[in-house]
Amino acid sequence: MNVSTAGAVQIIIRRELRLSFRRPDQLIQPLMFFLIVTTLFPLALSPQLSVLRDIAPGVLWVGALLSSLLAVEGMFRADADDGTLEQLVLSGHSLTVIVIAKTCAHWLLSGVALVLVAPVMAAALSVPAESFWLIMASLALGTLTLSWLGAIGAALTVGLKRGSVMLSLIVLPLAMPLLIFGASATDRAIHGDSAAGPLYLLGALCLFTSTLAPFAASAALRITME
Amino acid sequence: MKTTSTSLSVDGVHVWRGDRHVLRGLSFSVGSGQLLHVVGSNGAGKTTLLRVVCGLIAPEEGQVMWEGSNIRSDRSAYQSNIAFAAHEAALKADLTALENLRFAVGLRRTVSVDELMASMRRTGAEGYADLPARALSAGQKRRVAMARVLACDAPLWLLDEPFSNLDSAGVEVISALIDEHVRRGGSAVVVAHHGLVRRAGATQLALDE
Amino acid sequence: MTPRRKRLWVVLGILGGVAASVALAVMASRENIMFYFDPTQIADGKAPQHKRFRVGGMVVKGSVQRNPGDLQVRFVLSDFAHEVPVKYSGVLPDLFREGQGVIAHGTLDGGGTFVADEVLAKHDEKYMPPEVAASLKNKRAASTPKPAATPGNPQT
Amino acid sequence: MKWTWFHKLGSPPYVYRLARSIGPWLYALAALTIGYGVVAGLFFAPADYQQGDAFRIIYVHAPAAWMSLSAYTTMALAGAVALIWRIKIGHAVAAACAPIGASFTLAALITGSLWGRPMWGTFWAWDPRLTSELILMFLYFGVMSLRQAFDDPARGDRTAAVLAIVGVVNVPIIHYSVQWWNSLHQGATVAKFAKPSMPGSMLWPLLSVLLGFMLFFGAVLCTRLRAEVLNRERQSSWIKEALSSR
Repeated sequence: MNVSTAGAVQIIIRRELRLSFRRPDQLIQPLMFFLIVTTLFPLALSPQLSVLRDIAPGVLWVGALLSSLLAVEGMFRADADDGTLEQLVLSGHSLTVIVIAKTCAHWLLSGVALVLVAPVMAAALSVPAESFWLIMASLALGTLTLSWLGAIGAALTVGLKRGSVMLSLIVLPLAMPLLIFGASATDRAIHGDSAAGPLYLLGALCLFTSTLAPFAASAALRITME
Repeated sequence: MKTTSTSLSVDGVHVWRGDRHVLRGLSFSVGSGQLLHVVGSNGAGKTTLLRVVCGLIAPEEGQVMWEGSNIRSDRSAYQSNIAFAAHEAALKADLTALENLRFAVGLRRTVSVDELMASMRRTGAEGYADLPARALSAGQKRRVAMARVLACDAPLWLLDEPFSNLDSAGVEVISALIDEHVRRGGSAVVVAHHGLVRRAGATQLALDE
Repeated sequence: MTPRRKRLWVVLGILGGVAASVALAVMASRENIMFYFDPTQIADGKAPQHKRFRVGGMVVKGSVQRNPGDLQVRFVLSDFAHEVPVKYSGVLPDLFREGQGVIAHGTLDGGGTFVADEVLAKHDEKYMPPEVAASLKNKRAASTPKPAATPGNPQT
Repeated sequence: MKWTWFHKLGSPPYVYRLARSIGPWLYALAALTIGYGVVAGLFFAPADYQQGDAFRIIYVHAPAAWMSLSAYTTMALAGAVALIWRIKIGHAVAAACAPIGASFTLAALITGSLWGRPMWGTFWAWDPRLTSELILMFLYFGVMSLRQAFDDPARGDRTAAVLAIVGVVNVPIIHYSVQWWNSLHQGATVAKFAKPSMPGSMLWPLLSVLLGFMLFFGAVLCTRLRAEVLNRERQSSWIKEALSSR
């Protein structure tokens, strides 16, 4: 009769996917933002291909960081505004499980899309095609980590009227190590060096946040919902 | 419906909101087959009280007990016993009324579309089951929200202003549903600032500032 | 599942996740993540060609040659196993002197010379008055010479 | 019975009076120890064999950096105590810690770059130790502004506590960064289980300044805590008595 935890996770993910397909603009806007931001750098710095290849790691990762910050803002806010977040919290499942399901759904929508779009921008920055798989792998780990950090930030700022500045103030410092290792992995992939070291560290960050962030985010959400 | 003697008891609950001491040592209990009608002026803490009973707000002092144990000991298990309708209807504007119910009720128990349609029929909402919630009027949303409460099949109902935005026919329908729930052994805490719940067996709790 | 068993699983999950991420971090520490190489690695051909990296080592005694009139300076860095010649043009930090640990940023040219665009002096965590240092030096000269902390491993 | 001290520490009037009575002592002791340490360090300690007189900035830099970490840890611990046991005074302590810790962090960064310019040859290097200390500063700013951001002060307190606890992961990273990575920054001179790599004539002033900074932190904490308690308890009746009894 009662719904199992796995069943609840499945239902929440299906709900998020359906909501997002009804409202594709919320999915597309962060992607457009990513494309536009990465376009800015060649325009501002230099269209010279060798320079572009050197700045590509930083550009791709800063773009990914900012666009996932944009995407994460509505993660709990939309549900808090119409009262459905309360219903989720009161559904008889642990809040941590709900946060895990919502974050996974968020990553499936925003992170995976960004990983799929990244090669296009990488190609535009004259990154050699051999490195695309490594770049996508590093961005996949990175965006999942960012989704977890973003979940904490979104949960902390859900009750704020002007939460977006506060969100970046909270999430960006926490995301700095990610930026360092992610850009380093991408840089090595582009130059054909072994990217194993930074990829291991990205994996470690991803696992670490996946383990602990759900608890932090659910604690934060419980407080902001009071 | 469970037939155990369900019982909610609230014991000396104090809640401050900022500098305001909203709930000042409130105590009451609601047994199986009982209805508590909470009245009070604006700002008297009616909604706060419901949120405390839901377990959304932890009281600074005092405790909320369900079937003899503090709800903090296993909050999720307790919350699977309640059906809460807040002041907002809690519907996703982009989903249809039926989809809204399927996700909200589906998280609590395995439920068929027929069952959901049946509960919508009882609140008079079956006509707009397939309309997106954004297209519904406030009263229609209220009826869909009550259909959710009904479909949750929970022993304890917590309703915040369930009659607002409803026409007189709607008020009759919802009061009848609350009556029936209580008659079948359920419990309900209903916040309504009009004295609309005047049925037998209803205890009144007046909150004042 | 009873709440207690649930809690047990949660705690086990946290421990497992944290342990796995620590294991990954340890694996990462076996790789070179900072683009830092010591002269031995350069001698083994492990350092990248035509790419900026950092090299650390001791400035070999008597190797510093300054060009009178400009800021050109050449010196040799050593990790007490191998040596690498360094060319640099610019202002050197106060602490730069022979026998001192330094970290240089730059690239390796085709001839095996490291062309630095930045030279930073590194000092270790040991502090002592000059007299003590001098007497230590005498003592050390009497016994086997042992290098002070190299920039590569500050905690030795 | 043995928990009475714990409950006492949770009571705002008790904490207010405690802070008022020990605050001046802490200031006095801090002035003594810092005064001795600074004079001994700047004038009487011998110059370093390598760095000469420039090494003396360690007498400000190292204690400030130590305190930046311990103030953060104190803040996170106070927040955790307040969240877990719902002891409101913990939030007041955490709120009082944050600006002091941020100032220590700023001091450590500034003195560090003043030291780095002559010795290393650069004001700033994107080095693990320096970067993680900079992130610590951003974390302090985040915690402080999150506390201010909410209309409901109780909610601001509790969200700030969660963020402070999340940020604690940075503390061991800062501490061990010089061991884990090839850092430009030197290792620890004074470690817990090792003989300090510094002679006594240099070490005692350093330890004295460190103790002084701790006392100073406690003293400023007392002052700030009193202000926090007064602000938070402005509705309570004991405030009037406490203020009139001075």
